Amino acid sequence: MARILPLADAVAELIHDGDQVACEGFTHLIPFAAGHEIIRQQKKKLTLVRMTPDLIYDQMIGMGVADKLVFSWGGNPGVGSLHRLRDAIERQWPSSLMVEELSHAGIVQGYTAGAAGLPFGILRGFTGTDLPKVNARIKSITCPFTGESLAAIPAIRPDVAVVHAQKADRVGNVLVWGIIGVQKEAVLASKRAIVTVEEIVDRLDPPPNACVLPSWVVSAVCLAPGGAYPSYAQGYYDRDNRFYQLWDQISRSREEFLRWMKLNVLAESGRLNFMEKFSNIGRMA
Amino acid sequence: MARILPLADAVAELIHDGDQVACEGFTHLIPFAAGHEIIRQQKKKLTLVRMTPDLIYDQMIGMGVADKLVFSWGGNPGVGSLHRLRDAIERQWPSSLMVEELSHAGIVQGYTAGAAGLPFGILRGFTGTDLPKVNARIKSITCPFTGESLAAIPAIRPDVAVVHAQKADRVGNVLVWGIIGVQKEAVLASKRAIVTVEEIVDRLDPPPNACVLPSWVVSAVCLAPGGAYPSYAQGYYDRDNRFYQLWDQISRSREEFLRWMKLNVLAESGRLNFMEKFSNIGRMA
Amino acid sequence: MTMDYSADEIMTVSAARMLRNRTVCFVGIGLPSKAANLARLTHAPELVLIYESGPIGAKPFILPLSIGDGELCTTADTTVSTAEIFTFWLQGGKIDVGFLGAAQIDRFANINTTVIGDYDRPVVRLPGAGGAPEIAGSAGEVFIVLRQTLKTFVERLDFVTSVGHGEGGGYRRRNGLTGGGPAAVITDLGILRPDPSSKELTLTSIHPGVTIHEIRAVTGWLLRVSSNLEITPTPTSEELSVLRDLEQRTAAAHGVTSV
Amino acid sequence: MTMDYSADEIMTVSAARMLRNRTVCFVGIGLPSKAANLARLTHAPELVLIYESGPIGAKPFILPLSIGDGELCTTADTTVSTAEIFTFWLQGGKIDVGFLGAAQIDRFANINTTVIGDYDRPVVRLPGAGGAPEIAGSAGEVFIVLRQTLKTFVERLDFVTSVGHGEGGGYRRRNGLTGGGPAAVITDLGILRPDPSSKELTLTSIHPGVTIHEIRAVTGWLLRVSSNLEITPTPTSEELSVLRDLEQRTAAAHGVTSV
Repeated sequence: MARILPLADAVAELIHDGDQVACEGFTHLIPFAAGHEIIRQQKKKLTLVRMTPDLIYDQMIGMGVADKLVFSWGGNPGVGSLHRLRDAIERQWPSSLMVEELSHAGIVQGYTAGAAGLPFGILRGFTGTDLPKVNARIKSITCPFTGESLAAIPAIRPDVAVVHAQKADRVGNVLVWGIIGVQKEAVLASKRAIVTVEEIVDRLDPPPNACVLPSWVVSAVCLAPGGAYPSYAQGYYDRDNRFYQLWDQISRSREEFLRWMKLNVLAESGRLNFMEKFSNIGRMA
Repeated sequence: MARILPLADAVAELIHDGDQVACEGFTHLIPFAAGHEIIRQQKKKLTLVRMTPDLIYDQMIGMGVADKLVFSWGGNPGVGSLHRLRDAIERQWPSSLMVEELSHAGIVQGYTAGAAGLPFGILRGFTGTDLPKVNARIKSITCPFTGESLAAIPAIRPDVAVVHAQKADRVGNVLVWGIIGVQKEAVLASKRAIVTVEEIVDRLDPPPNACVLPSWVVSAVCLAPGGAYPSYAQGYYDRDNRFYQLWDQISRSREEFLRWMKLNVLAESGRLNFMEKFSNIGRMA
Repeated sequence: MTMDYSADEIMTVSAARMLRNRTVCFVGIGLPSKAANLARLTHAPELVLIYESGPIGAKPFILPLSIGDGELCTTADTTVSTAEIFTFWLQGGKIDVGFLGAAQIDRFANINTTVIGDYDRPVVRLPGAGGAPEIAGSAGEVFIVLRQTLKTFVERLDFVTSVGHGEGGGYRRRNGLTGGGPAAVITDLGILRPDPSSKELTLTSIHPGVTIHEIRAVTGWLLRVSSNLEITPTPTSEELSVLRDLEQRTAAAHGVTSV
Repeated sequence: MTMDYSADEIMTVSAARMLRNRTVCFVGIGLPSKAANLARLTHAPELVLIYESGPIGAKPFILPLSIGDGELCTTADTTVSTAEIFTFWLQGGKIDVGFLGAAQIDRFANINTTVIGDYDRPVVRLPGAGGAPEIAGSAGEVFIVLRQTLKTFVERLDFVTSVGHGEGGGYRRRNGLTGGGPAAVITDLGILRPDPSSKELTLTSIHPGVTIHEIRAVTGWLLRVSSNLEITPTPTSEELSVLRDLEQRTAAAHGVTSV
């Protein structure tokens, strides 16, 4: 059963240096608060897994918590590059970053196989592309019925999944809704799971067939209102598209990046001050 | 895009003699009205597919529409045997019935592979059981990463899926909720799909992340209030557990079975009279 | 105070007692469902019940007649597709306990629910596998509940539908079965557990008033008896009254006595 | 009445015109999303838009900045998991049209969105594959929209992220790719379509005021020109005003001009 823990305690206890960590969220519900806590605690040598590494992974990589990235699309959605990710890959700053690259459908199969207790997943994919040349973990397999060749991807089984959700009840059952991405697959594929939530309520009252993570597949539920900001939480606050554009400027130079991180993430109350600049979050934080 | 059609027209146009037909429904939302229409139209040589063949398949088999059954559990849930199914297998009445047998997890993989455009699905299953001895379509496959042996099942791709749902809108989008079984997988795996519904409404207004079948994956939507009876439709009427028990008596003898079918299925207004005996349906029909 | 009880009642109560609180139990319909709900209504209020039709965390007030009654869905924490139940929850290793019935069982707790007689010309065609093979394969441990007779406890199964301990000790590990396999078989006469090394079912507890001779007379092989044979504690009056209330509510709702 | 328009505008309008009403379109973010929504707001009101984040049947009133803006979910017929999008909807063969952008494209409409330069020591690390390889593999047909320059239309890709027509005619069938592959590439200068047999991209339509010489000057190989070369019809005033309204609404919402 999930324990209701302060976020700092959950990160300290459940994420260890060297772990494979999947902070998932497909544009929606990106676990920024948890990512900032990982940075503050100066975790090291993490393998970060995610379909769509975006600003929070850019920040984590720039602050040196990761030595490997497993991903399928790394950019600032609708804006452009992730400059810290590029700096790590192109110029090894702050250190070199190993990259293991798939497509979205490939990562989907990796998580799904992990969640389903299978050693691998199969898909129609990668034929004619250069991805198998740079990722030895893309293999092929022959259908025993038709003789067709398909791609095979090994299961992804992170040590820890980190996701954000709208709400949990007091025993730790979690309700996620809206664009749910691959969060459920990532949580079920992982050995441990940290879920930050906008609020903890007496009763979840989910709609029929909702995406619910039962308490007993979650390690820790952490109250973190505004925890997805500057991403969004459907029903709570909108995506701060302006900040995503602003990040393009902040992250272009190493100095400006470090300055911003010190002020808004490392400093006592940094994240709170960051969020309070924005009225739609300020009301909830 | 789905056409809104009378059930008799949809069955006449979309189901052909010799087709592979999957009338799905896991206890809930069993498409009895559609099954009765298939019997009335005296379809022949169908291959019937279903995880849990129950009373409607017992009736269809007893009336001679099928020459093959693909299934994983064939019984009267909570009551006992399907006597017409047993009579077909044990004593070839009304004719012989080929049987292709899997487990629930095996059929799940067959439908899922069919829906996912894959030639086969994989699962941990059948090790040490006699099922592969009697079903040559259960094969094994070796994981290219770990060397583990897993079971492989060919995709199931029915000609027609037949399901019942709570409601559709006027362009044919369908909302299913409650115990949703494998209906979505069966519809997406099939070449054509007939969906009977309790009601057709102006707006579906589904809850977030609901199980919706978009109009463009459905061939025909047919208004059939009470169409799942004596199974149930969550939010509309309960399962008639008494009828399931009564069926055990009706179906034990061939004569009593045929008498009941003539009166309640083949006769003009047979099904309507059958449903009207039961007040909770009578109000809606 | 002790109350009179039937052989079926001590079987159901003994099966219910196997289930620890806060475990996750994949429940077959019939006897397993009755025992699991009795456990939930007595010593294991936080027992998580999963039914193959899709409900996770079902808390039925009356016993379902089918594996997919509406009562299971409306009382569940959520309801997922049957496909997801088998892939993510069962095969994914999230199930602590699988709870099964059987038509035939052998000395290694392998199970037949497919046919009596020859497969191609069966004497009795049984319902078939359903979810049982993969529950038996993947659940952390498995409990089996059935009445003990010469028809059910057989020297040789007519068909192996679901594997228990296969051919004996080490079989599951050698064959890559991820779950632990059968941990106990609870009958109307006693409780059998696999020997730790040979995995052969051994009588470890006998219900009060039953003799070893009686049990051996309805077992199709020479049943081993534990040197530490216990006598099954009698059902408490609380267990019996909760069970009977549950059965009465169910009968009133379905118009029949429950299975 | 004709209105002035920009090269980007005729590109977007021409791309939008490719989409027939009542087809199902898997939409990439950026230019493809803009063109697909323009189509939906003009000649193809029943166009079904699917975004890889999960929304099916999205009808955004403003253009999403990201592939998972809330606007996509709240206006959709339903929203499924990203896993389901790729397995049941894309790989399952339910998508009529895939709509992609690109950083580099070659004469057979193969695409690079991974790196400029060497993979291990890239000059520019691009975002990567995302959903593109399987959209290019499985969609019924594929449209690609990008600005035409010497940097984008190259003789040889630095990296093949997504396959168009591979090495030419027959490649897709030989290699078991289920979808039809690229049917058109729409740029700010013209429209290129694969030759029916060789599959080499051929200029089939040129935008008004653009010369063949100009197009060849920004194409990294000797571009073939159709013997039936057409001149792209100019954007209508309705198309332009709907497009500009959409861009203005979007800019007001995001605080920027759209991509």
